Amino acid sequence: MATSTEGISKNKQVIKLEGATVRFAGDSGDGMQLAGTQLTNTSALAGNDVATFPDFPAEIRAPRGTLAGVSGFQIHFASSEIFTPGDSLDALVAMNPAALKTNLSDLRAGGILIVDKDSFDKKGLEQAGYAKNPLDDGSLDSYQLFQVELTKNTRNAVESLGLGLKAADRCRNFYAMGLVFWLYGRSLEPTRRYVQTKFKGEVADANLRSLEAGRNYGETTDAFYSSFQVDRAELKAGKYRNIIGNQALAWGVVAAAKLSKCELFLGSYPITPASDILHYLSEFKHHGVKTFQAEDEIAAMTATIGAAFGGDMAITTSSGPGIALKGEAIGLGVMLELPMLVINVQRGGPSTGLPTKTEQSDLFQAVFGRNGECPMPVIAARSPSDCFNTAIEAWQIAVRYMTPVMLLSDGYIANGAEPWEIPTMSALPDIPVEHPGPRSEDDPPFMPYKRDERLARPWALPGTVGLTHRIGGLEKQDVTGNISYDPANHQHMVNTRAQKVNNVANDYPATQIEGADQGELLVISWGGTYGSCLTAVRRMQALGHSVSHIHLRYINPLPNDLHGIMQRFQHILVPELNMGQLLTLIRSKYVIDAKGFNKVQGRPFGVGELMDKIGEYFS
Amino acid sequence: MATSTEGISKNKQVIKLEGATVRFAGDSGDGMQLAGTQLTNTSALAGNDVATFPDFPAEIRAPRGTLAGVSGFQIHFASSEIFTPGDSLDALVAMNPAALKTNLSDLRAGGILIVDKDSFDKKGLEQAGYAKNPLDDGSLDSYQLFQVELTKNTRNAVESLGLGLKAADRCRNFYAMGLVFWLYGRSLEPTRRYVQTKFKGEVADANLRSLEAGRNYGETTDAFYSSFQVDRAELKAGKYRNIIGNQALAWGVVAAAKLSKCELFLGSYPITPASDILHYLSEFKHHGVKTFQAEDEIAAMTATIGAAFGGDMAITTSSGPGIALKGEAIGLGVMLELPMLVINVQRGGPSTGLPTKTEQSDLFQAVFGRNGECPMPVIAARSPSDCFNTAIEAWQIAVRYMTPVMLLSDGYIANGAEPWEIPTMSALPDIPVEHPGPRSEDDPPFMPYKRDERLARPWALPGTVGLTHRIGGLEKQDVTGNISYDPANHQHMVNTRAQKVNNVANDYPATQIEGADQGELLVISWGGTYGSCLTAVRRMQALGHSVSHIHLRYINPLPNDLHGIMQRFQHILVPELNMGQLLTLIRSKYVIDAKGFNKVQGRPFGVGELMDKIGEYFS
Amino acid sequence: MAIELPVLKPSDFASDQDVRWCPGCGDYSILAQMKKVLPTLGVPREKMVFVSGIGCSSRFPYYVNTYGLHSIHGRAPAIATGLKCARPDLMVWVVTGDGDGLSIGGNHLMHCIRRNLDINIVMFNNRIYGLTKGQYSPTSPLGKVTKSTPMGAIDNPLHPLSIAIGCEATFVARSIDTNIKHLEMTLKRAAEHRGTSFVEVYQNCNVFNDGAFEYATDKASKADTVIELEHGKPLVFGKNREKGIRLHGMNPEIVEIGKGVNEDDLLFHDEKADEPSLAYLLSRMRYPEFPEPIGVFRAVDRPRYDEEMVSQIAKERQTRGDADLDKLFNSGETWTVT
Amino acid sequence: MAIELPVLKPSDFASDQDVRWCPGCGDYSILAQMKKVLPTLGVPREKMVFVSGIGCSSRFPYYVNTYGLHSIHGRAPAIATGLKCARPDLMVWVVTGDGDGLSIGGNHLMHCIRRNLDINIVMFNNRIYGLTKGQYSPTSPLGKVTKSTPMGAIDNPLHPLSIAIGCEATFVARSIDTNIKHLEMTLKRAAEHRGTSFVEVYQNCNVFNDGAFEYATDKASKADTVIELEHGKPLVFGKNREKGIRLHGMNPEIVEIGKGVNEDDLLFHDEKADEPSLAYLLSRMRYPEFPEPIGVFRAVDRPRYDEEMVSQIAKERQTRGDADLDKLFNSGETWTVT
Ligand SMILES: Cc1ncc(C[n+]2csc(CCOP(=O)(O)OP(=O)(O)O)c2C)c(N)n1
Ligand SMILES: Cc1ncc(C[n+]2csc(CCOP(=O)(O)OP(=O)(O)O)c2C)c(N)n1
Ligand code: SF4
Ligand code: SF4
Ligand SMILES: [Mg+2]
Ligand SMILES: [Mg+2]
Repeated sequence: MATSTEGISKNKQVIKLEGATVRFAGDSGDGMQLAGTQLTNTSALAGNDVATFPDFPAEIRAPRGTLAGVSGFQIHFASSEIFTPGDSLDALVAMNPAALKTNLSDLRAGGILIVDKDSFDKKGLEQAGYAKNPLDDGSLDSYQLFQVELTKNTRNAVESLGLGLKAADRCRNFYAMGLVFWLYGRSLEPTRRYVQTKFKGEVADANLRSLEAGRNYGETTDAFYSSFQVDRAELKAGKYRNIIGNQALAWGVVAAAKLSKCELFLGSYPITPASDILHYLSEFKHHGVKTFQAEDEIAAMTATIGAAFGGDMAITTSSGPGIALKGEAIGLGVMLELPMLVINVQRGGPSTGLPTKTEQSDLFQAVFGRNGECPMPVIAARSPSDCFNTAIEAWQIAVRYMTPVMLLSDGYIANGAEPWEIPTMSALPDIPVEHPGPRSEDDPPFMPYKRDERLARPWALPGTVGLTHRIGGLEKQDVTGNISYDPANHQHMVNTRAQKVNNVANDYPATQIEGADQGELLVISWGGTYGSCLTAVRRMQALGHSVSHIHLRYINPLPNDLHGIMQRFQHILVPELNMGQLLTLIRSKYVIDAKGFNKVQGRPFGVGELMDKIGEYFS
Repeated sequence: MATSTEGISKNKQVIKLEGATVRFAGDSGDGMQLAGTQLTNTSALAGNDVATFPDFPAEIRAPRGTLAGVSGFQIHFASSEIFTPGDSLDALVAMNPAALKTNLSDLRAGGILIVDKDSFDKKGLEQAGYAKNPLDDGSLDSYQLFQVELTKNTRNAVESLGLGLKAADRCRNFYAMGLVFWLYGRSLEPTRRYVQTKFKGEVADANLRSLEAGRNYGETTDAFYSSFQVDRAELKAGKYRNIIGNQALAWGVVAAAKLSKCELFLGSYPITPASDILHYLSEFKHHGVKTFQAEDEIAAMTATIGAAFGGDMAITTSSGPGIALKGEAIGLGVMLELPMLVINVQRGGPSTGLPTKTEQSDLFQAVFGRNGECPMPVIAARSPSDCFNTAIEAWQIAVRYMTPVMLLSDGYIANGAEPWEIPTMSALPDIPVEHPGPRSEDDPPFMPYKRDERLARPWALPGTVGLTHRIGGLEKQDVTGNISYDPANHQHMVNTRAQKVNNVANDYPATQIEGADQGELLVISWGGTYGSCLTAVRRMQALGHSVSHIHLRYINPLPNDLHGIMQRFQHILVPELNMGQLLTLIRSKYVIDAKGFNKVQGRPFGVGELMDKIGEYFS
Repeated sequence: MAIELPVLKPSDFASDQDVRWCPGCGDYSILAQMKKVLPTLGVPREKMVFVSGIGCSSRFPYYVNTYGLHSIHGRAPAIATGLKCARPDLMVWVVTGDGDGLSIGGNHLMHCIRRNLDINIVMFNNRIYGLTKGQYSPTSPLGKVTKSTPMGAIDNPLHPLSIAIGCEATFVARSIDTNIKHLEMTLKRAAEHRGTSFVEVYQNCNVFNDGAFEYATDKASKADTVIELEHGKPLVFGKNREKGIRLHGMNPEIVEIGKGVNEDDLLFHDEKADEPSLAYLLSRMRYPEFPEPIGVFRAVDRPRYDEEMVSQIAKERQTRGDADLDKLFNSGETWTVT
Repeated sequence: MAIELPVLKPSDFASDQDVRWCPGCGDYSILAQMKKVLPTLGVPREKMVFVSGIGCSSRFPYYVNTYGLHSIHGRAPAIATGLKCARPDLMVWVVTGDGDGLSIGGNHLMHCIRRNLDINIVMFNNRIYGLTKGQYSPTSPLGKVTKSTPMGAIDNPLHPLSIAIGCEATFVARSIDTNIKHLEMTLKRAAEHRGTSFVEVYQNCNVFNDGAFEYATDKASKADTVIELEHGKPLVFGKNREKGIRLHGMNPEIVEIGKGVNEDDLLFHDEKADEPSLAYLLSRMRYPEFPEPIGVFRAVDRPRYDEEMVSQIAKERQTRGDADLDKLFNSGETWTVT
């Protein structure tokens, strides 16, 4: 990492930090996602642990400069292991008044606030709904405010290239990056490489010049009297890269297909925030991946069922409203007992709700959202990189138990990024898949619903001689799979399907307890709240409190050892980004008075608010 | 009831009974439903309390004489108040070998078994899968077997009318009715009236002759040495009629529309066992009822939303798979906060399942089956006649709280019949509905999400001057209803929607406890298991056991007094025709170790099996 | 009978919500023309309802100061059906996109059209999914490279007007976002039609599918690539109206007028033809082989579901008399317990 | 290459399940003709899959000794799409009803047809919902009295072939349950077509809609009410082939052959026409105004979605080379912690 200190000021004071949380905020057209991604990669390459949280405006592109159009990207980098993109900001870059207005409340007192002074003109202020200019009225006194003539400086930097003003202004994000890179002693090199591969000609030049101009501004002006340094983190040895949640999910399913020697079929209909999985997989034709953009979610789901019947690793991806539409067909999948994955990247609900915001409120729908007694395994990813393993594990369950599996992610995981220790395919365990072979007339007739010791039925593929059989959504006779209206058989089949799903828990590894395995308080998290819960519990442990943490990857069935663990604690707290859905499962199954800590505000938990909540048990 | 003793034998011994359970069983083409209905009406007219249970074959019409084609109709009539169609049969009429085979196990030892001897020929036996003729092999020795040449006798009875054999054989059910009517001392008069209004010419004659021939056969042949008499029941004074569940539901919604001065709109797509509601309502054009047979369930649901926006009493009817399809749109209904009813006549699941059988397994779907935090009131009818009141009450809730309401019925209730005390429209309380009036430019602007004390928003109708407003499925700003992505607002709206639904419980009457209000065991039922649970508990009380019963009409929210009641009992038992769905709600909400008694066999609970289960607590 | 209506201006139809489409989006023009048409219809503002699904186009209702319902993806025609049955007195508009209307909502569209309720459906066809940021749609051409088709689309595109005609449409028209006079006229004709009007509007999504209709909007080329249909008139086009369409058996062909061909030899448009075969044939004429027709393809009078529903109810009320529930409850066999 | 196939008989395609349609149902005949056709296709039994939705017709797969999937209402075309993408080597049949295919499943049908996967769709049109015991369907005529329309249906019926043609179908045909030779031939042609074949079969539901097609099956009348399409041949019908169809502008008209009209003046059928306008026009000919055409309306060769999918994958494999996941994982910026 020869370049890792390049750009660190030689003239000014350098302050060492444990970590920092920085947010770029500006108009959707201002390239804030790009700026954030570059800082993320650069920090990761510098050896920090990183975690990010992009925050898009609602789906529609609002007029420039309005509050509705603000886009943000938050990054947390540190010299120790971290699990969240940070609660409050150490530094905020606001490219216009609207960005200032919508983001300021997250900046900690005394934090660094960099604004583009040029954008605080009459129109900009009006659009943001500022009656007075906040740069002048003293309302920002509790922050370290840096008013940079960012637009003017950028224009100056690229002037000689003869670009139009519009094109020049499109480099403002690089200027801002340069400045922030200087501030945190970051190398420009990775971004330079990026610019050279992604842009051409004078646009590339302009971006590079702006980047350097921003860096130089920090270095030379008097405004900034110090910069910061965040040392490399002590991470597990290995080769790393950054990975985004949806990307990890896409890569995970491709890997699972290879490990199981299946072809991958994706039936999907675009929906925020799941669409990117479709986009990634559409690029993987050379991996033999078949992507089918269906006419709607019902077609996506039923095409998935068709592909599963044909023998593919068939998956479907969607978000809450789309999963609602798939409910009837998922029931068919359960009845057919074919392996497939249903991936729900959750977003804010109900109905269309808050499409670009995160929430964990589709757990009920995952577990209960179908007609009849219709159980299926449900598994949830906990972080962007974890999506990779979760995808593989979900497919393992699906083929081992011949069942659709619901995999839950959420908008926060889907768009967030973090370092990922790059695995080697050959080191990943194979996923064994068996298909019954051909039969002759002399063999006993094929029984499509004859089960193995796990209660899984055979996955017989069309095309196999001697296995012709017919399946469907009507209740089936045990063993033969023929239609049956027999009362006792129905009871037996309902029990069997339930037992089969319950058997999945027999394969789980022991639940890991973070902290003592008994004590005052047990915090139980699931899905994307893993990082903040873990961090909060560790901090409270550091403060000497008797609190432990477990994270549930498996929502249905719940782990066999869960009850025992819970019984060793006085209190159980289940924080969720919903109004208490996992909580309901736990309370009903174990008749245990667990309590919820619930929030539905389109954002992840802050570590601070969790610590406050945990603190209540110790006050 | 001058005719009520007509037909009672003068020559033979008459045995008095408390009640009897009789089942007609035959091929779907044999007219068993008609026979059952006639016996029901006649018994009701004779002053008995009655309850019925028709049991159709699966949707498809199977070849004549096969097991799959057997259709049955069970009726229980008694001289005391009854709540179920009876567990085991006192008498079974089997029109062919297939009917015998599929129904015999329900006949109690010593019970009366009437068979059409003529149908036990080689073909008939083969189709039913009998290797030997059960009439000859002694396998029926434990029953009172009456082998009647029913086909031959019927043909003889109508011979002089010159009908073809086919037409003659179509009268066999009337012959069987005549015989059964004689057996239980029933008047032929109501059936005669029925024949005269429904049939014409020689068909009417043939039916009447067969009916009488059957009666005469019982009266004159030696085979039957006694007949039975079931006296009038002590029912509440009033005017009664028989009513079928789906019919009561249809009438109930028409009444609710009148009581609320709304026009009724039904958006529906046919599905067993809900279709009949559509059929009934389609006949009610003179009541101003608009029925829309949509292209699918999603269109049915969304058309319902459109009609609700327009100001109609808008309802939709379906069964499990159809309700699954409606999930996304129901979520929109919740977000729009418009009143409407979603009626689910439950059937056996999952997937297509057992379409003609009954089950209570859509409770989870009703309460949890949507994306996001999406609460709605859920109310369940308990018996055929109760559907009438439940429909009215559901609509009261919907308009009082401006919310979609889910009404649960099931296949057992839908097709069953029982006496109904005929209400007078003028005696039913009005359902007040208010729509905000026109506004002028000078009035303050209309706020579509400003709430009243119950948290209901105004139901503003298009066409009203000054109220133009726009609503949708995105999260809405409090009060104004504009789109809002504000975190705190989302939390507030989620809380508010939840609180609003919880407020519904404030209107509930106190939960009625059948038996002591404290004790050993509390049995909690909901929906169609009301009758068998009540009966079983009463019998166990009569045996001196400390058991009480409550029936939950309101599934969401649960009644406020439920917790208090449960706490006064040692044990809680929740029998359900599912694997423990209400049980899950109760256990999670109250952290109380209630136990389930669960069955999914396409049929209602027998009183006997419930008594056995209850007995376990006292042994 | 003559209700005095206040005279309204287009601006009276602007709602108080900020319009949030991308600058340069074709949707702005459609909104503007709609606001011009609405005041001319003689229908009070509060009697109008705009219903939409989900998509950029489906934000439309927020921007019109009438009643509005921004519903869920693809379901607007079904919602409109329920609304129109409940309230035949309202003027109901449906705004949809090529994805909303033809992908997830194809079935509702089809059934709404065949039922011929008196509803006006306007489909903004930008041949892309705008709101979800650029996946191909059912109207995207073969080979179209998008986020979900990096090697090009392999689904044959659907032609909205062919489908509408395939399912018994009584009013079918096409216009173009930037052809503002024509668009205004077309929307007005749609509004005036009694029955379901289906209007396809070519709409530029300058962010995800810029220039999809450039051939039809470009000043230099549009005289050759677009042909305006007029009832009873021959099909003539070209800068100097020097070209025409002639029928050769069942196939249209381009001819030059003058060279032995005069206008009488051309295909004459008949929007009122009993059978829709001509309209169907016109819907098949596509760039670059043919100029693409705009205007009203078909406008015929057929029974309307909503009116038929009203009339069945009226008739039944007349024949079966008073709807007395007490009578109903007491009908058939009853008995009294004393 | 030449695999020796055992010679199969129709009875080899009978499954072990009892056939459970009503006695006299038209479905029996369709099943019988299908069992005749299947052994002639040169496809091994285990390579065939029948997919259906829900309805009487949709029970079909149970009765054929191939692979089968009796799915949920309306979704068979989408299931078949997934199956065919996964397994282009299989011969996939879809059996559907007028309700299953055109009501709840209309959208999937439409999109399956436009994608032109190599799938054969057979729609049993009995103009009623059979399985749910007699509600009207999208093909029931106006005024039809059923359980859900006691005063008669008020929805304009859909015409399955017009819709299929409206959404870019490459193979469209019609036959009749009782016309067994014709039905057999039609099913065979459908099986042989590469691309989505859509076949409408008039099917009598003798329980809930008996006689719906009597005009077309009655020995006395059928020569006048049905016209058999043959590629390249003029449209002739009548007991003595004495009548024909001529085109008058865009309108078909019935003419008597001989009286100044000879066969050359008639409309000649062209199932291979590039544009489907003729097929559309033929789909509009309806009893009683016209004899109703049966046979193949359209059969053209167009790219197939399943094949295109395979070829994009092959091409991408060739250009982008080995699909090495390790290489992918290690692409872009990486760093090593030691
Ligand atoms: C049930 C459901 N599925 C998917 C989506 C995501 N979605 C929203 S709009 C849209 C497509 C929009 O395309 P189009 O109708 O052409 O509208 P445009 O944005 O192009 O105007 C999609 C896929 C959704 N909101 N709901
Ligand atoms: C989701 C869903 N909705 C409704 C039904 C009920 N249903 C089953 S078949 C059918 C219609 C059958 O009509 P058609 O497709 O014409 O088949 P036919 O029985 O006439 O052959 C309906 C409405 C269902 N099974 N599933
Ligand atoms: S994405 Fe396209 S369609 Fe949507 S608002 Fe922007 S330009 Fe218009
Ligand atoms: S109901 Fe009609 S379509 Fe169904 S099996 Fe019987 S005759 Fe055939
Ligand atoms: Mg679009
Ligand atoms: Mg049908």
